[in-house]
Amino acid sequence: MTMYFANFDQLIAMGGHGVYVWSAFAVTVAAMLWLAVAPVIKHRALLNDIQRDSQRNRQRQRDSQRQDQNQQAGQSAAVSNATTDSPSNQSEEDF
Amino acid sequence: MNLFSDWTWFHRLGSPRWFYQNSGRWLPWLSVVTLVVLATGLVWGLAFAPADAKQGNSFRIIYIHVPASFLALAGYYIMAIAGAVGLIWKMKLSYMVMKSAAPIGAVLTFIALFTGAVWGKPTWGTYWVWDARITSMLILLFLYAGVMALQYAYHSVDAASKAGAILALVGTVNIPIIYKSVDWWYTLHQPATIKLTSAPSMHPDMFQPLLVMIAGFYLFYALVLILQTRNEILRRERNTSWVRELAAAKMTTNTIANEAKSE
Amino acid sequence: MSLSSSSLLSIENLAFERDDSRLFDGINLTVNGGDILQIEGANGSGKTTLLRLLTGALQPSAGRINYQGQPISENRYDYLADMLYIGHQPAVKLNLTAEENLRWMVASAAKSNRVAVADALAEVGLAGYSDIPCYTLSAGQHRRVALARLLISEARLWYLDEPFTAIDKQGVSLLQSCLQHHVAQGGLVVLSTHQDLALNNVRKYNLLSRAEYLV
Amino acid sequence: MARQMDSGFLAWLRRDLLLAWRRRGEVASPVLFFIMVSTLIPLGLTPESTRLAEVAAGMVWVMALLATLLSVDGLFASDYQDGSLEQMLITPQLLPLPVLGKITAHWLTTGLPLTLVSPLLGLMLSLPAAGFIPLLWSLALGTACLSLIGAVGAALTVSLRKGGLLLTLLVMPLYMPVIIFGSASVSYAIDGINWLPPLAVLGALCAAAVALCPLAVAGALRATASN
Repeated sequence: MTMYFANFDQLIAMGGHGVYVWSAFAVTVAAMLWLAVAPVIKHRALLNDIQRDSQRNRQRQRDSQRQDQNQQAGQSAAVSNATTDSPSNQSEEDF
Repeated sequence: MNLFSDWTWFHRLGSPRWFYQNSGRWLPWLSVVTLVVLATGLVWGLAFAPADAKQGNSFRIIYIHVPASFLALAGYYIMAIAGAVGLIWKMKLSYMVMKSAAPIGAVLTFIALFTGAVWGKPTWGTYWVWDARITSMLILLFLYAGVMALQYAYHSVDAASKAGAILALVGTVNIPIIYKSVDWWYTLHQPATIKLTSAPSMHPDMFQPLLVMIAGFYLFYALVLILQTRNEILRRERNTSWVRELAAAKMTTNTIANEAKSE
Repeated sequence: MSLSSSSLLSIENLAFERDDSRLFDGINLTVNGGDILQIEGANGSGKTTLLRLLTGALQPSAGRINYQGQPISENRYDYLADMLYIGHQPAVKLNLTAEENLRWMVASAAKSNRVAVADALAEVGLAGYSDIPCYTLSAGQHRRVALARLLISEARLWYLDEPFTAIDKQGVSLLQSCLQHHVAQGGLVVLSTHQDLALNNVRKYNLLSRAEYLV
Repeated sequence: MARQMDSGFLAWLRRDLLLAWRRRGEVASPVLFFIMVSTLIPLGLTPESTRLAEVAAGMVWVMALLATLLSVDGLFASDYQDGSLEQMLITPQLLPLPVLGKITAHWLTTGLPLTLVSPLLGLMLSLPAAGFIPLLWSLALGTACLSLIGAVGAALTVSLRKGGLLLTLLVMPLYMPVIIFGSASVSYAIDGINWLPPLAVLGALCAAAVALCPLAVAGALRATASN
């Protein structure tokens, strides 16, 4: 299989049609690359997003559990009308 | 047990999780093979194939225009079949495949149109010629745009998938009619000049790279469709447990990799 | 209206999903001739969806609805011919007169010529309004046009979605007597409403707790 | 209790015709649009009749297509808003029958008036005399196809707020064969060639549309009922 063109410059010029052939190939390769690369990037972004979502949900659950504990602690404090704040509340403020 | 119980392999095939895991294994091999085939086809067509007697070297654009046109049309049928399978067996995965196939097909149709137009310049002297092949390709692009626009127009995902599937099916019934009527219309007004894709009368040295390129494009289409469908699976199954575990597992491996890099 | 041996309407572990979020599942109910079933539940609990599933307009994601022992997908024509559904909107065309609206509804439904259109309109209190276009009538009067269908129709299964909205006290008592009469004849009513019915032995079913109790 | 199988078609046809009769003014809007847009052509192109004659056939067809497209998205919109579409979904009759009734009513109130007005446009655009009869025939059959195919687009976009533009995008590609054979039968007649073959193909398209489009419309209405 011998190269059709004698040297590199002929390959670029392609007998005057080079600009059309190379521009067509450039756009095609660019479009195909974008088609192949975009989903890979999107895939990683989706995984990050899902991971952040589940972390946020876990965080929200932990907060709501802590609030329930505070309410129970608060009620028991009110019942025994102790004057000092229960430690868990203080830690809440400066958290 | 009724007939459908032993179709479990068919329904297992349809489970997004099964597809996600298995496609994960195929992807590396598929991408390597696709790259190799496309590279050989390109180099062969560009540098080694002989130029056309009449058109000179501009005919080399055939090596991307014809495969892209084939895939644009085949892609529409693949999309419609995925939609039909979704409508008939109510399989979520095939709706996802349909939704992913639409943009890929549209980009391939655009490639076919662009290369056809650029090819027209040296052959006919103008970029846009109402040639039968290119006009049908333009209508196909509108069909793709319609299916894509319909998918994103609905709140409920189910309604969007069903509507998209129905439009794709209506489209497939119409494609042969459109192609035949555009051909008839073209011959009505224009004496038959050289056809853009006179493949059979080509010299074998010219024809072989074309076959390689068509194979390369089919592999490329399969690769990109799998990639897009995997994303669609993550989007739709994002609050299932297996996806959350997957995301957590991926993150830990990445953080380890980052730490290894940062030391 | 003969009472069929098997239950007129039975629902077997019905489930419905909207975009992968399950609205409700595992609903089992049997409703026989002579029953009034009131569907309760907070807004958004799927009352309207359940009624639209019963009419066959929506497909359930699991479970089955049986009419006279057969799934409705098999005896679709008989089921739909024997059913009447009034949704949130009264399906009244504003440019037509009340009489024309009813005549069109009668023509498109298979079994409905028990009472003449004019008498039905008179009974719901629209005697003088039957020949003027509906855009001159109030929303309450539009509901009454829809309720007039109840008098005309011979269907045994009535599915009513919030039928008491926008009608006055007199209309409410008229509708309740209409339900009473229909149920006495062996028909059945499934309705969703927040008001308490001034009728006895109304079966109530709560969508969220799946609990059923008798009032 | 006789099974009234066909009452679905006649009932909905009569109802829609009655509705259209009540708003007679609105029926005129596609026709007015048709005439107004056609006066743009001489202003845009040339008042000179010989050049107008070349484009007349195609232009009248393009205008008829646009006029039908404009009026087709109202096919299900009003029924969707006031709840009668919900009733249509649960009538005992098979859904394609009432749908065909509605589409026929739409054709009678838009397609037919456009066809009857088209000779007037032919005169205004100096269409050659040989073209008038084929224009009438091709528009009669063509507007029926346009209504049927347009109904599929209308059913797919009925539950969307701004579905009008999307409807055009969905339906335009499917209109291409209709306009190709429609305007071809008129230009054949003008060139003196036998204009029946393209008209026959248009008739075939119309027959296929009558058979298949109501099924697609029924499927689309059921699919988007849960939106």
